[in-house]
Amino acid sequence: MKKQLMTILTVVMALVMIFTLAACEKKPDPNGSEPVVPDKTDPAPSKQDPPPVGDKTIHVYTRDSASGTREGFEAVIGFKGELTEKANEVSSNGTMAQQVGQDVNGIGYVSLVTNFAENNLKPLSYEGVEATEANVINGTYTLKRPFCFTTRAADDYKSEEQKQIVAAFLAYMTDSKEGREVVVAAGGITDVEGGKPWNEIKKNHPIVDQDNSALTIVCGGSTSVEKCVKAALESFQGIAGNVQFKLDQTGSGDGWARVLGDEKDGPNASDIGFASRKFKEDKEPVGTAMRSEAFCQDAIVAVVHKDNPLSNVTKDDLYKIFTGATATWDEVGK
Amino acid sequence: MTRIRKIKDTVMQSFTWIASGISAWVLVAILVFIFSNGWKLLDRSVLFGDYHAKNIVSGFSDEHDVNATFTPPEPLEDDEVISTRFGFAVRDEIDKEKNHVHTLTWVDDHSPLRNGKITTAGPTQGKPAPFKAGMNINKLIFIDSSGEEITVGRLKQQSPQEWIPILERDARQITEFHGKEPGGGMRGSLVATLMLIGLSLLFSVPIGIFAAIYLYAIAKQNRLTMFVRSSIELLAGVPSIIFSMMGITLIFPIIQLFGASGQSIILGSLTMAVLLLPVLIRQTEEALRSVPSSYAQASLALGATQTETLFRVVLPSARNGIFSACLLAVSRIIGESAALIFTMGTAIQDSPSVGSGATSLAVQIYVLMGGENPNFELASAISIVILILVLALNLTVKVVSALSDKKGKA
Amino acid sequence: MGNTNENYMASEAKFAKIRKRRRGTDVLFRNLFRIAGVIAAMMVILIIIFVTSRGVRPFLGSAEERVDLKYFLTGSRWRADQGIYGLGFVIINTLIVSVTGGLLALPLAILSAVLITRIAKGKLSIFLTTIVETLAAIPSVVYGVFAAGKITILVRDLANLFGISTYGGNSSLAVILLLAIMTYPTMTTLAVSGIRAVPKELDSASLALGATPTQTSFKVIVPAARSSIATGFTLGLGRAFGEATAVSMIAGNALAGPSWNPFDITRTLTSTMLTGLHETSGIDYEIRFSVGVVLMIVIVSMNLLVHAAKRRLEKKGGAVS
Amino acid sequence: MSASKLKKIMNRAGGTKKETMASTSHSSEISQRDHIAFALEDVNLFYGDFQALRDITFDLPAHQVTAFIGPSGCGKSTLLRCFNRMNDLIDNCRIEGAIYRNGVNINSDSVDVVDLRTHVGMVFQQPNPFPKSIYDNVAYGLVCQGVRSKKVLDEAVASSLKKAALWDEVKDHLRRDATQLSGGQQQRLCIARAIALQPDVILMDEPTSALDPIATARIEDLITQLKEEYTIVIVTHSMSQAARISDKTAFFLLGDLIEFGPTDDIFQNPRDTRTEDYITGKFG
Repeated sequence: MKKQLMTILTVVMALVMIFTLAACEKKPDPNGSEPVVPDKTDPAPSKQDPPPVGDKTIHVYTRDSASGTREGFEAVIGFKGELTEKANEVSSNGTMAQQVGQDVNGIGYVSLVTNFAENNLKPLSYEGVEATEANVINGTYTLKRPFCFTTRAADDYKSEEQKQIVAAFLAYMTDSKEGREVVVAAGGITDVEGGKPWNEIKKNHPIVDQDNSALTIVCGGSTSVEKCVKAALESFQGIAGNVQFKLDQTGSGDGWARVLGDEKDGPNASDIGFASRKFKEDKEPVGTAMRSEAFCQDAIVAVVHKDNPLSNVTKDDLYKIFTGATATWDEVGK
Repeated sequence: MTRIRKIKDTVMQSFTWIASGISAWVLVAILVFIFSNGWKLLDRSVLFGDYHAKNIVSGFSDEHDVNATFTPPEPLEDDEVISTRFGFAVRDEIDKEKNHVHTLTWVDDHSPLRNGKITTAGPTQGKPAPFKAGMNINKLIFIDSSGEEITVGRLKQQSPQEWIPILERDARQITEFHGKEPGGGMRGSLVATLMLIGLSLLFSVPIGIFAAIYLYAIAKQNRLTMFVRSSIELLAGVPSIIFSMMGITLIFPIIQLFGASGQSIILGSLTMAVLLLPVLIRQTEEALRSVPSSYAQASLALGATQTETLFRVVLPSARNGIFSACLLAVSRIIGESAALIFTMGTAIQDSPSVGSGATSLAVQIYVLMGGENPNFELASAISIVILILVLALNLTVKVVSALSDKKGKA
Repeated sequence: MGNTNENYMASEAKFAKIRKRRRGTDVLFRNLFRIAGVIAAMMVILIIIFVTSRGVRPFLGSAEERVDLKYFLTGSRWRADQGIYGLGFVIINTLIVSVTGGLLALPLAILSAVLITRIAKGKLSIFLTTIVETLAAIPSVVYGVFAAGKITILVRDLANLFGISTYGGNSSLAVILLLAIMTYPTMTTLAVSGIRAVPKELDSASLALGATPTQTSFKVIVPAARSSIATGFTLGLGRAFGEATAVSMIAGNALAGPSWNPFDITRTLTSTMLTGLHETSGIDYEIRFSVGVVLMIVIVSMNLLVHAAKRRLEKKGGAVS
Repeated sequence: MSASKLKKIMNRAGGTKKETMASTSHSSEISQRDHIAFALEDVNLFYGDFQALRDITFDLPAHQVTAFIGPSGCGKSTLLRCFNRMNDLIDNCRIEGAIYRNGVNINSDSVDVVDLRTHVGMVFQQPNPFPKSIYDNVAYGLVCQGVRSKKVLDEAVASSLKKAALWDEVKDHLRRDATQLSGGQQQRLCIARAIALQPDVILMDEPTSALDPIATARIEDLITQLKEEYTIVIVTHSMSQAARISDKTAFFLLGDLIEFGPTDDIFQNPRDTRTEDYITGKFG
């Protein structure tokens, strides 16, 4: 009798499990062709949740304090240090995109290179201007920041070759038409046609015609630049004797520290330090660097969940939202 | 038996079933989640491919037949665009890293593309460039009939539907081809993980086993032993993220004396070695204690020294247990992330070396999840690999202990 | 005879040499064993010394850079952007999520252990054990991927049912569920071995007195194994407190607290150590070691507390029997 | 090299410096060896605060079988383990008094216990062959001593197994795992393993208590054969066994040596009433 009971119980358990799992799996995938995560693109929330739900409290997402995106955003909107206490702090652009995409009441800010559709995000126009590359270049979209780099001092490289290859790479990425092309294809914003042909620039950097597979360019600093820099480095490899590279992107705060600051001889020493903002003149003097400038621009885009009816924000809206003055979606824009 | 008692019993029993059912459900949910996300991505190129795309730049010196036409061997799919003059087809795709790429889906054996020679300086310079389906085209440079150089391709923000017709119409001679072997693989992390396993075990196994022997055979019942024991217990309770910090503050300065310069596999291994000590010591001591003390007594009574007894009789008898301890240590290494993030860094390397930073599989997952666009699929694919490895190790441990049990009984 | 004598002399010398070598090897290895033991024991002390020495730096710096220790330990705001480092609420949050997670897992673990050891037989028992072991073997980063993709969604939908809006499911509750899942295998394993170690006589005695097997399991066997169960609870809690990667993916990192609402975002000690772990210099970096020191103190005091509770329990048990 | 030569070498090799010096008076050594294997003087043994042996004094005769009898916990096994200092392995064990072997107190610090144990072999209650081959089990002691020559080892293994009356049963599968043997065979293997080192004394701690009557009889036969060559001390619970095989018997009770003398005397004519009570089964 007891045995039977147990058997029945087991069967019931098994059925329950199978049904729950099946329910998890069954949700159809709307985008079909693209390899997407069922949960993130899953249409269920958009159909089930009345957007936005509940009290329509605004959920503010922000990046960690080392982030260049955050510094850029706070600088443009002008609320440094006034961020609302209710913010959720995330430590990367990707996490930001993923989490705001899961939260119908969320608002955050990401780099323009982010894949909005895939993360269930809606990019907001800023002051009525859509965030596009063209609008950044023509200056109408003002919520933007520069991607900058700085390097070790000219006499502070492991070897002369190391110095030359770093110089060659920076010339390729920053000055050449081809390099700029790659940066743009990876989402950076810069004027391709203004660049010089690489064949011309190459003459000043004979090192690229050697076998450089023993050299490694070490990059550190901002995570936002990673995609652009990685693309540039990968394409540079092919034209510069297969030079190796190492990207250890951790945050804009480290860009200067790892090439010129107190970490330049430490465990994380780098050749090129990147920041997704300007280097701070007072704290991060780049005067001794071999080269230091902005190589492209990036738009910061305020994003909300794709089901949020909002489509445009003003500087004042963002200021109020991020300082906590505006607490619910109903108040936005009033 | 009264009725109430019976009901009570049944209720309590069903609670136990429910509890275990929940755990089983969670396990299945995890497996289903990981597999459904990662399985379709998991192929040879993920397992053994490079993480960083490998760019190939090739030049073309030979004139090619201007009037040649090629036909694809079988009907191509709708989204593939064909260049009949140059004998290749391209499709616009999203790669593992979620970038748009133009992937070659077909290259004819006699396509002029096959005459390309690598122009990148180095040992492969001048060798024929490999062209095969699956490669990405970044851009093509050709000379048109007026002798002008024209660049087309993805880097020019053109879709295949745009640039292939231009190529077909204007090109007289292709001069340069920029392609890449797609990245997104885990081979580098796999190699780094293997290095990490080897080095960590190299450092920790001798110390772990010796310390276990000390506790088993040498240590007397006194305060020192009590202290050693409780210290090791305490060490087992230290969270792995603290080990990470220890790696930086304690071990880094030491290996710096030997010329190490930064986050590196060696630093990660030493950190892991310390982390593994309590696991190894505990398991090894248990294995030693399971050896009948009569073996040791017999050996001693035969005039063997303690060391001889340990090495000739006790350790060989405990070898299955010690082997299991090492396997458990390996599975711990494979799964560890927090202790390595600070010590080995978060830069994914394709050809890791002991003296420089790299990521283990687990850390690669962490990096992928925190990157510009979180890459659930690739992370899940790597998770599958980790899970399979870890479960295989655990299974081996079980088999080994079952075997030694059998042997012990016989 | 003379010949034999010669041989004998040579052998004497040879064996004396071997004896000496054997004794030397023995002494050498005994010392090596001892050194290995001492090294292993020293590591924990070295960790404490080195991490602490780094962790106190933020409190000793120059006046403008110095962090106020009192506020650090009791404060309710963690604003790295404003230079405000108050860890008090983080400690409370950590305690809440870890202990709740542990308490959630404990009954499940005990019930599963009873099923595995006393109800299920043969293959089924092995199968259930395998499930528990597999759960224990899954690396925390995989749990993290799962939690970020599944548990948060679950919590979000649950909250929506009540009409509560969440930060996409990132919440104390999500962390609690995750930690319950992660601590469950540890506790179950210990409970199983504890129950297995209970002498058979107790079982027989109880059955002979007319108790049902189920009554015996819950009234006699489980209480008799409470010491192991308590150890498992401690170990599980240790894992909960120390879990970093997975928790930081779903904690949400609140800037102020403590967060009492289970659907609110939270911040734990480990997630604090990992967020923006990016920086590798400056006070934001150094303070992480201070957080690490606090984490160690929390774990050790929690251990002591459970230990004391266990002792009291044992005393009580002793008085009864 | 013949087995006897090996024995000589091993004997010499086994001696400590002190022993060698003590043996300068050649004739006295021989005479002592012929008569007394161990001379005990006021041996007291403590486990922590508990006294397990009290003022044990007697001379243990050489080339005879001496049986230790007494109820459980009387200290007979403990005393046995004093002869090869196996009590060293117990953490809080302390021994007072002297046990002289060849004129040297084996409890003194200068005595090399490893050496002592090559001269004083031991066989345990439970047959405890190593999980190795039969050959490796027997050769183990010699290999530890540093004997590497295959020929010497082969000879020693063969002669030891022959002496232990096991040779005929195992000579064709010396490479087989020793744990596959039957209990009685295992015990004889353990005896062979001890004999291989050419000891003077073999200590046996209830060697037949785990065996069936047939295996027991074989071991008893073996013991009677072996006493020609070796001094044998046996702890036993079986009164009849003691009566059958031993020349001398010592009766212990609660850590005291009650009576020691020729076996016949002890069994037929005990001087102490407690001995009589034990032998006649009034307690135990």
